[in-house]
Amino acid sequence: MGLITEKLPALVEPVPGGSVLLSSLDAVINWARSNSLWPLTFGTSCCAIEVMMAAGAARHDLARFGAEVTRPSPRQADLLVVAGTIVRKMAPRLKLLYEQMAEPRYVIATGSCAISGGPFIYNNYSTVRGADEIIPVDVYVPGCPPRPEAFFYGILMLQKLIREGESLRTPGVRRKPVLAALPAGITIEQIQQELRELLEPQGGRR
Amino acid sequence: METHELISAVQALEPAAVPREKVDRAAVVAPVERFLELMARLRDEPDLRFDMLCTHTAIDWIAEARLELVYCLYSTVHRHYLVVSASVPREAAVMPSMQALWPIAEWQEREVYDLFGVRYTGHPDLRRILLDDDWQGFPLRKDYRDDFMLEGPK
Amino acid sequence: MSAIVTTLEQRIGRGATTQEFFVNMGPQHPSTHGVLRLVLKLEGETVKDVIPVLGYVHRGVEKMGEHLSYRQFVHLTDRLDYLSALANNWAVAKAVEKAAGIETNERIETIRTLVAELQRIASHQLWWGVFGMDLGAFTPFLYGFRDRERITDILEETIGARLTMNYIQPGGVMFDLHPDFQRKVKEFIAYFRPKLEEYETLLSRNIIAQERMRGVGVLEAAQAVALGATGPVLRASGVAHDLRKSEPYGVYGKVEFDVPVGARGDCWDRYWVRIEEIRQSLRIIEQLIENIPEGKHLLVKPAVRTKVPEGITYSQVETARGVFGVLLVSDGKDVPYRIHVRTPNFNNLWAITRIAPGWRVADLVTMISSLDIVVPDIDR
Amino acid sequence: MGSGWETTTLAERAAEAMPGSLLAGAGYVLLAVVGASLFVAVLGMALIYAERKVAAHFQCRLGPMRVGPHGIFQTVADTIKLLFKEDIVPAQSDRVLHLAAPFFSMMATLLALVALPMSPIVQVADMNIGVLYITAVTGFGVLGVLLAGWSSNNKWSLLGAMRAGAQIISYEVSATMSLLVVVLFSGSMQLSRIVESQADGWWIWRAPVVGVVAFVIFLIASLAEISRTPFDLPEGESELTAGFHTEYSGLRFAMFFLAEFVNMFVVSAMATTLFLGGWMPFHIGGVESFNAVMDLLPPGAWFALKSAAVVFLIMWFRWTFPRLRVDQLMKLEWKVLLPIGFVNLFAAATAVVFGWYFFPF
Repeated sequence: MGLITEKLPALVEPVPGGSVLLSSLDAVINWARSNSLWPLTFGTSCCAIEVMMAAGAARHDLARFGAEVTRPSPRQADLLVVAGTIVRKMAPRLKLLYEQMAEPRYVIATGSCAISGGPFIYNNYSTVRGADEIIPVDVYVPGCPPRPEAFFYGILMLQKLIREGESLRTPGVRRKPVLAALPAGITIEQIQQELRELLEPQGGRR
Repeated sequence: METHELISAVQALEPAAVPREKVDRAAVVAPVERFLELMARLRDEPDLRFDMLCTHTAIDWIAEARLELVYCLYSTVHRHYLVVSASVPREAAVMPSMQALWPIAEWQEREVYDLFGVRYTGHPDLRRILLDDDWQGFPLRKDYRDDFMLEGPK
Repeated sequence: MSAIVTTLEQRIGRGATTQEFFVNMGPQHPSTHGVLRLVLKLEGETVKDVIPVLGYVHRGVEKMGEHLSYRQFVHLTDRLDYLSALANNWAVAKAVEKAAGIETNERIETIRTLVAELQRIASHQLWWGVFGMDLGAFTPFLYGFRDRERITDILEETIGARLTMNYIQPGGVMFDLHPDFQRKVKEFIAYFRPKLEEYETLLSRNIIAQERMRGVGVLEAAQAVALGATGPVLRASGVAHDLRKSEPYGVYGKVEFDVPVGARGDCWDRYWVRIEEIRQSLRIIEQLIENIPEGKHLLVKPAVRTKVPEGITYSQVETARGVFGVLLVSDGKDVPYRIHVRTPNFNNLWAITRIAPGWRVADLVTMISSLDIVVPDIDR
Repeated sequence: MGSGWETTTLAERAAEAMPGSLLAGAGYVLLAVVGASLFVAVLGMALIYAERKVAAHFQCRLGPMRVGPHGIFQTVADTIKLLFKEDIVPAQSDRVLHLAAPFFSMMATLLALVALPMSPIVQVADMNIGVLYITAVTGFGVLGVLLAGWSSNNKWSLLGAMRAGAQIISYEVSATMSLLVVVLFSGSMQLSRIVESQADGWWIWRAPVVGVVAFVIFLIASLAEISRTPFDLPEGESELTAGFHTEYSGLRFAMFFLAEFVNMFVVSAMATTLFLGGWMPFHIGGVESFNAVMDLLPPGAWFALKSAAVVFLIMWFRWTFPRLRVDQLMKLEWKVLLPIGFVNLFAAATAVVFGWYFFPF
């Protein structure tokens, strides 16, 4: 199917009405992708209990969003939920996992550790300060660990991102990452900038 | 057994052992030379029977340039504890392995080697356990520096 | 018999060779419960050797502890064994209280015991669900979580967190009990007792589950002790070592409960011991919930950075997985000179290297699950 | 019963209607292929949706709710997503086999569907060796699984594929053995004849006791053949990550997924056809008014209802039982099911010779 997604835009676009067709196709594909986010069975620490397990369990039921089909193989998963701390030993493996996933792939970083290193920033020789040091992240879900409801909000944000931000015309181009449960008016860039300023005076490497 | 009884029992086995002060339970400091023999006796002596090595770790007394190796023993038979410690120099930290006495020591010693750099003689498989194999330095030593590490706000 | 006649085995032996091969199980694998990596040496389906590779979530907690005050260190223990966060908190609190001579009162100890036991049940519920899932039955997972949510609700009302509690601190507990606590716990017990029977019907009495567990992965008592295994793993092997009984802390000395002990040390015994422990925990809670003594819930001002006199303190508690110990080395300041945590899973995990060889891959999964490991607790 | 129904099959009708020209023939074939693919796709999607909903309700959950009313378009979304997902072929894999393997699995399923008598008129090919044919083509599916496992160059895949091979070949024996019981009783291998022979009572109870035994054996053995819990060893998620299809993504993975679910339907349809009277309505001998009410439902609906009941049963198993171990699986087949199957077959032969039939209704 790669053929269709790659060649189609160039072929159809010049034809009269072609861009309408393309936009409709975009809408259908994005609808399908956003409603069928199959997560990879992957969790490193505490967040996995809340985000992968409790969220999928009876009370919260991730299945309502069609995202309960956790795939143990990265080849078949769409969504990599970085649930928990990433340490320096794990970092190459996380990258490998991400690379093993088939396009389109999405990443949600849940919890403080996966966003910035969380409680493990200072005096720590081992913890990577955020999953975005290693792989591109689409949605950040804050919390330590986030509640399942917060994770759902993150999933809904990701769905919104997919529906609005993707097109066959510009493959691979994504919307900017968002922080789920973000106070109004603050972007993730601002927060990252702030963090950078906090860390840099001490000669830290981000 | 009571604390003082335990200590005198250990001293009967190893006269050079001295009680370690300021520990909340029976504790002795033993010389490194005959450490393995002492530990073997502690495990097998019917009155003591320390059959479980609860935990093994090290303390980096950097001011005194020594590493204190702490062994916390427990007896499931008599239900008493004993903390045995020994000091090795920081720069040449070598210690006999307890792996033959308590199999779990194999991994606990690997951890202490990984984080403190203590070399255990007689250990079958001494390699890093928690960190990557190519890691430089021993992070739990007090003088460990790493340009990855950030110092916290005061 | 003439030399011309050969057996089939000899025939195959001449023509074909069997080859052992290595397989990586993890760091990302559905049944290693996190990022544990096991290198398996297999011959066909049979496991010849298991080499655990750790450290994929080693977060350097002990190093961080040297820079944090005692109160601050409590929150890091939540993140070790996050399924028994309260017991871990308690271990630190106990160590500091012992070392600094901080007194607590009856109410504090009762609250601690109650919440720790509630979380023990929650932890075993989660284990039960995941164990079912590892056996290939998905439904227990959902049932376990359904009931676990009730406990989480009760704890959340009082504590304000679902998982990482940071509740028990040196000199007390962070918040007083919620007014509804007693009522809700009683309701929960009434609700959960029949559900426990449901657990038994769904998994314990299932013939396939029994076949998968009985006789699989036998850990001898002597072996378990030598490996330093604790908790249900040790008790299933027939050693009745439970800190709650042998050196009572909290108010365990005042309540009646039994220590379930297994006979053979196989997966079934480990399973049964945990299910039985749920019953015992319910018993403990039932005895305590009626009369919670009056008093203050926190005897130390929250902002105080406790100074601990010079010396070494080792304190232990019994978590859902075994003995969690804190070795606290102080040089008289308000931060520890060195803090070492002895985690139950680190020792328990190594049992897998002793019990797995000779069994199949499927049994290996059962065994890992029956050890009930939590990886951040191993790696620290 | 029997005489009232028209016995012409769909294929015969089409053959009558089809003019001799080549073009029309090609058009007919194209139409049939598109129709069949659509049928399979819709069937598969419906089954996957049903599975997710059934699972959810067993587990005190709701299941898919957001995509369409009660999430009925959930599997549509999944399918479209999988269609447009990257198709990875690992660098170290055997490329040709890797690409081809899913088609083998899919083909086996499609071929089996051909022979199923879904109603007196809807049956694509009514061959006189129908039972044999279905046994043969369903066994063909294992080839796809083996190829997938082998070509992926992944040890987990290989383990899964080897498990699948051993399991499917073993259980084929028992499944066939239990089918033979029905063949003995009805005296035919033609599926439409077998259905018609059940006008007076379904074989599950009309064949004295042996019918029930054969049905149970068939159900167990077929579950193993299609790798459903408690026999889902080839893809045992907790053991082998994803088993033989670990390295598959996108469309090719979807084909395995679809084949698995349509296989479930094939097994249910076979159980229905052979043991539960196929499209025959439920009749009680002598109670004409009751029979008349039962006849109101068309035969196709009867077939669908009975198959759905068996499908539900299979799902029920899946969400209740743990998985067997590989040696227990073999023990169950060779030491339990096969001896019972043999004895049952002999008992059935005896019953046929002496004419012991049950007419309970």
